[in-house]
Amino acid sequence: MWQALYDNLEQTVAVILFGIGFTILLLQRNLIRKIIGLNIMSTATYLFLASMGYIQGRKAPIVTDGVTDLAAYINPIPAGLVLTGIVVSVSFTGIMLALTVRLYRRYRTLDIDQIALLAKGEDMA
Amino acid sequence: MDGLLMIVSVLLPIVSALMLMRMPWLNETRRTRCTFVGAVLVLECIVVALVALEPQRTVVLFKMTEQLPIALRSDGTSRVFSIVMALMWANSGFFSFRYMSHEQNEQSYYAFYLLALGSLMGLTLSGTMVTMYLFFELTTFLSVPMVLHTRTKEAIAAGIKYLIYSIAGATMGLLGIFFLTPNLGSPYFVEGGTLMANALNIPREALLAIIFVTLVGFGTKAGMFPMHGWLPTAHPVAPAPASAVLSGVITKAGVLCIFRMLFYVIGPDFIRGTWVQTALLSCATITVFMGSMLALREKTLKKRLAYSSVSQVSYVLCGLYLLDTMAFDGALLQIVVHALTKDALFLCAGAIIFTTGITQVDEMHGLGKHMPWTMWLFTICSISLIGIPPLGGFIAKWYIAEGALSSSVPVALFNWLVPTVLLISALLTAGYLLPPSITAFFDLRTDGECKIPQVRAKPTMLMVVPILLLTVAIVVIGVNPSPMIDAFNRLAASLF
Amino acid sequence: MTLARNFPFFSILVCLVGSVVTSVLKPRAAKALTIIIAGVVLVLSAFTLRYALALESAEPFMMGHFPAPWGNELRIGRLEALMATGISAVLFITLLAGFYHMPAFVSEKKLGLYCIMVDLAMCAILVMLYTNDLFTAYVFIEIMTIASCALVIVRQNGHTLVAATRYMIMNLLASGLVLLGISMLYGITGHLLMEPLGRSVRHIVETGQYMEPLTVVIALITAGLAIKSAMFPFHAWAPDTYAFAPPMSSAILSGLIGKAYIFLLIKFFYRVIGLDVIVGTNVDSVLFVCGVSGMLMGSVLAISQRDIRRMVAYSSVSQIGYIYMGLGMGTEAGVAAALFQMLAHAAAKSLLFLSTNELVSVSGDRKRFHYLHGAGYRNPVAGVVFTVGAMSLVGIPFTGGFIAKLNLATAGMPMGGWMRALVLIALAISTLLNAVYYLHTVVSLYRRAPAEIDYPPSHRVPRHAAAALVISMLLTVYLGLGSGPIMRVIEAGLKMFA
Amino acid sequence: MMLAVSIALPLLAGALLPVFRWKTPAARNAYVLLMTVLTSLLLGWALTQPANGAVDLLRFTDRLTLSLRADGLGRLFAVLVAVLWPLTTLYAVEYMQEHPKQDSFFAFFLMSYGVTLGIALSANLLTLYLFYEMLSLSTLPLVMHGGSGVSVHAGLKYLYYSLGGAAFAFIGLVYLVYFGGTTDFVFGGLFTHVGIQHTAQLRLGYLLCFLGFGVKAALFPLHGWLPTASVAPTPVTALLHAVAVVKSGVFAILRITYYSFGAALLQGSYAQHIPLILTAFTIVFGCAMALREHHLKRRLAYSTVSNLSYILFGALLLTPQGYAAGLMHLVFHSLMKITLFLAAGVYVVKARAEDVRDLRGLGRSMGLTSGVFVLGSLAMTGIPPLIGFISKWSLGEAAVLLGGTLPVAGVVALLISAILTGIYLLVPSFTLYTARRADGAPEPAPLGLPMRATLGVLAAGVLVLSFYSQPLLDYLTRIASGLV
Repeated sequence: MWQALYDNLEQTVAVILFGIGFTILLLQRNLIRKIIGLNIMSTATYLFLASMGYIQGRKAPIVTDGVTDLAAYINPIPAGLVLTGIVVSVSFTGIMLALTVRLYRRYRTLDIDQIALLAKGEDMA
Repeated sequence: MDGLLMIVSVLLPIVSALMLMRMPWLNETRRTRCTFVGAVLVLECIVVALVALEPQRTVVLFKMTEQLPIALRSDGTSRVFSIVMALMWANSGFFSFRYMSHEQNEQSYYAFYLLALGSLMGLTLSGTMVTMYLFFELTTFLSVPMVLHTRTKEAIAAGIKYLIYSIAGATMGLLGIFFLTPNLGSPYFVEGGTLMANALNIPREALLAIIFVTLVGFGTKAGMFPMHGWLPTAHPVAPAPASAVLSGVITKAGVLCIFRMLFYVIGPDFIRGTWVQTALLSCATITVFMGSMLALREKTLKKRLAYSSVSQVSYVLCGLYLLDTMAFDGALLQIVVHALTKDALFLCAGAIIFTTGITQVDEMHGLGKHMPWTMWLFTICSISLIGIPPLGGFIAKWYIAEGALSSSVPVALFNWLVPTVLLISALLTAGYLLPPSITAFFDLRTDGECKIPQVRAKPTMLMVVPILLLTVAIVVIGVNPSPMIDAFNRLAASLF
Repeated sequence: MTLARNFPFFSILVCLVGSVVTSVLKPRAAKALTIIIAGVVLVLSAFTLRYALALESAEPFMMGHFPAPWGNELRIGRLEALMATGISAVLFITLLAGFYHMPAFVSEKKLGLYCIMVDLAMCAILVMLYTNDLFTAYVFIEIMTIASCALVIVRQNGHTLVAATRYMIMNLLASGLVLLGISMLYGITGHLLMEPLGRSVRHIVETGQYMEPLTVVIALITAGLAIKSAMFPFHAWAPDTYAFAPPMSSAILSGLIGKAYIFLLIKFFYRVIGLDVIVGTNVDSVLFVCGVSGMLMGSVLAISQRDIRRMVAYSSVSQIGYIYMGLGMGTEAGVAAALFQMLAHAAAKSLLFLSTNELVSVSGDRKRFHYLHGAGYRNPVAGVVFTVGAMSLVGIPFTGGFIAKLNLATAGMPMGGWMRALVLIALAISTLLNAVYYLHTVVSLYRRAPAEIDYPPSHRVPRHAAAALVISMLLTVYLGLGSGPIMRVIEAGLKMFA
Repeated sequence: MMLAVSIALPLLAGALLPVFRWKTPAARNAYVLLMTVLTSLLLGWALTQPANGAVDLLRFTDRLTLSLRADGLGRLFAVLVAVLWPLTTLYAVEYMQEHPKQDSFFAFFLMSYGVTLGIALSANLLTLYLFYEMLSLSTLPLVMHGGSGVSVHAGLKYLYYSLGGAAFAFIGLVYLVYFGGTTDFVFGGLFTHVGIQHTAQLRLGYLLCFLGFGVKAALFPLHGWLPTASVAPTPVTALLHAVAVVKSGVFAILRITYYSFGAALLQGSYAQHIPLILTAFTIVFGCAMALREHHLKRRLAYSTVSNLSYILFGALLLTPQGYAAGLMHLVFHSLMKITLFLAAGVYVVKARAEDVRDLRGLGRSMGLTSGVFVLGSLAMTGIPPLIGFISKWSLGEAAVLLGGTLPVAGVVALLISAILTGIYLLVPSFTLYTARRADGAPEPAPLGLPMRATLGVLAAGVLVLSFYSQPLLDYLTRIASGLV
């Protein structure tokens, strides 16, 4: 069991990280923390992907000193995916932060439930 | 065309009633109206007599559906009933010419009086169950207005009660008609019944039960227990002549329906000796007894007479349900006699009310001195009704009792029970019918002053003569019943 | 016409380019351009459909110059083309009818931004319909997420902010799941294109090795897409979002974007995993139960609403429930019925959101039913349109909704036992519930208006907007009358899928 | 094809009615009357053409089509409607004089005509179902025409009941599509061949269908909407809730019983017994409620509840006689009940007499109306030789011929209800004439020509049919034995 976990360490770590991120995202009520959780979650996925693509004893798929033999490099596709993923996550982190700032300006708090309450209050008014 | 007379006898009163309603010149004076009505009544009697003289025949008017013919039929039964009814009607009609001068809207009174006569004629002449049912309902609707005539609150209440009871009864009858029809040989009436007793499509017991319900239903009009509740309420509220025909004649409509069902559809043999006969007999006997008891307790004269009808009409039913030739004769005789007697009695009551406005029995002190004719006739009729020889009432009851003793009823008890009850009820009848005469003739008041009730109007011949005629008829029947008995025997022979 | 085989790609490209161009245009021009683009896309998709109907089998369309299994592909099949046509038609109508009252919700200078987002969303939808490649799908899921969030957030009030935040979080969570699923799938198969994926998945199933991870993958991706399309237990984010976003955005969100996700899910089931495997893993039964409970709960919640737009929002939860019930049957017929329901709902829902907005605005922006009395007289067009839309969702004959229900029911018949019973009874009850809240609303629209309320002078709807509303109404009715050919296309398309 | 036209004409005419800007009400009324009569004539002409097979208007799928056909039953219902509709429209013209929003009223009134014809002439269950739903919606505005809270509530109640019923009928429809392959109406049903498969499911399906359509037929547990709906203007109550709507429910049940699922499938199964019990109970229940009700129109509505079950009871005996008797009562009850309702409407609008007690003493001042009312009551009670008696007789006869516990119980129910009918209809009729008018009650306004004409024609119809109905009855028998 432990052996199995150890053998594919990255995946294990990735899954654990994902779990952590997930829980934070769900359970934390503070927006900033939620965002952090989100990032942890995506990072976990990237780690997972990268570990998929990695092949023992090969180099990153960047052509240096003219070696074009495929066998020299690791699988490039996951790397590409990770890159795309990172871009995406950056962008939505940005949006989330922007949202958070707006909300904070408006309600002077980061607690999502409280904000919801305040919003209802506005509606009544 | 043959049967034209029958149709005429039904339509004549109806048409003339419509004329009475629509044509103002008929109502310009009381005289013209009364002349018209009188003429119609006489004419009707003649037509009925002619119909009676015709040979027996059945005429199909039209068919609602193939299975539902509307037919008229004149035969022994119809003769007996139609003649009695027409005569009674004419009689009280003439009585009411004077009597009604006190009441409001005579026009509608006479109109409905004639309409009811028409429907009654239809009932007597009806040749199929459905026709009978039709005219039965019609009679109800057309006689209700007579009950409602005074338009007082109690009159309306009574009218509605009468209506509801009759509809209920009629529908109970309809139940039987429903279930009998598929088991009948022909939709028309046939002497001795047309029930195919050995090819029933429902269990025999079930059919018997249904028949019981049916006969009880038709018994409503005859005021038979348990459907008698309406009669004492409805009859007295009508004007005297109306109540006379109501309880003298229209009660016989119920009897007629039972008669037709019993002898022309089901056939006496089917129920002879079954529990149904027992049940019906006991109902009738109970009614006889109960009616007299209630009459005894009643202080208002007309109410008392109404209760007495309850009891008297059930004599007839008793006689019929015994399913015995002799009792049968008695029953028919009782039909005639009771019609005459009760008519006469009510007319007397009417005359008293008309003259003095007295309605209670114990206010009639010294009336004998004041209006001797009326009271004498009243007394004679009472005697007949009690059944003291040699008057008609006695003969009828005698035959019924005889029949009861000789008949083969399922429960032997009835051989004795019926006569006993008849006897008791006769005593009770004496108990409630003699006191008026006694108080009228022998002023029993201890204190000397003898107050003559004040007079509102003098009774004219037009009021006394009808009563006189009736009384004479009663006496004649009492003295010489044989021709009638023979006629009835012939009828019975064809039915049993 | 071989040119037509490029049209899907063109339509996507048009949207992308458009989104770039609009960013530098004046609001009015941007608005016009967006509408034009939508129109162009509609035309292109229509041609594509015509082209696809001629095809024997779906044909892949290579993007860039890497052949499978590396490069990423589009796929031109009847079903894709049909959905593309339907959705772009609805989108076009929505824009036409909805844009003119955007100023009420968006400040003038933000309108350009809004247009960009609409273009992006449009593009993302198209990609999701056409793509043949899971990762491309993922990327555009993210783009769609961001775009749609922007569509919500452009209206600047507290409610929208909160709603948007909720929406964002749920969606990101979902995309996280999807991404993880995809990468795990890649891990066990080493492919991202759908054909090779399908092959190797079939191989896995045959060998039986890696079955558990496969199950996990299915669960992850299904869950992700279910959350994004507001399937019942995960619907919490939807009502607020739909209720507080600008009406046009709500129309696009609930009418179209949700459908794109579901379509992707269907693709995933059919082309990647294979329906039999799905049935084997009982994921379908889960979806079925969720769908049925969604149908009922959605309606119940909708009944309890006092605000017309929230009511409409909740009703879409129940409508999505219908779709998932269809999917959950795990049969060809069921999926076909679900697809038709998608079309019917897309048409009806967008028109409901828009007409609702009209009715509310003639009632002084008060959404309580009490104020809506007589709105049907104050704005006749919107009144009639709303009525028809409502009828369609209730499932009154001669509208798309009825046919959808009929298809679902007939699809439910073959699966005997409790499932059949459940389908039929759920349909019956939810029909009744829908009737309760929708027709009640319709009735109150035509009730005599209370005297004491003063209504704003009813602004007249621009002719083109009115026309668009009427057209979309006719579309709904057409779905009810001419459903025969459409169903045939759907069935043929499903055949092509596998 | 003419059938389709005769359905489409009133629909279009109604839809277009608000479009024209009417100068005077008279013009509008003329238009409405013209269209109605035109439709009836068109229909009559279409029906005289030899009945060739079904006309497909629309194909949803290869086995689900929207198609029309005029077979015996369809003709019967269509003609019934086509005769009564113009009459009632004529009546409505006078009745509605005072009301607001007449345009919309007449628009929907016309459209309902088309929809009802659609129901009558539909060639398969799907088509029937479609028009059935349409009917619920097109009549809804008529029920709510009053616009008050009460009438809106009534309308919603009516709507929910109908749609709920339709939803369950829908299930039955699906069963039929799935097991029967088609929904076309074939006399004797689709499952006549021996050794029917899936009898259990089919019976269940039938039962669901029956209960579903039973809502409009106001069966006992589902009758609640009918009395409430009598807040509608009288022409609506008379025509729709005595003829069109409720009879459509009955008609639908006849269709599924004899033309879709088929008697062979149901004979002697629970799918026959449960409905029989329900109807028998409803017969008595309706009358009892009517007895308790003092609001005249509601009383009549309850009497409708009971009478509809007469028809169903007859039909559910699943014998030709029973079916024929049911049809007979279908026709006759429509005639009698519409007569009664219209008379009641006259009382409402001319003498402000909503309540049975208000009728007292109106007999003299409103001679014609009261005469018609009494005639109707007598017929309804089943006094021979009026039509009510004929149909009740045939019902009873059919039941007795069949024998067995339930039919006999049904006969008893019939008779009890006859008694009750007598009481709740004849007692008012008598108080019409006997009792005195309450002091201070308004003097009734005179009737206009339209109302007099309508009442007169209806009364004449009742009388004529009472004495000469043999051809009709023969036709019904031929329908019942599948000859036409």
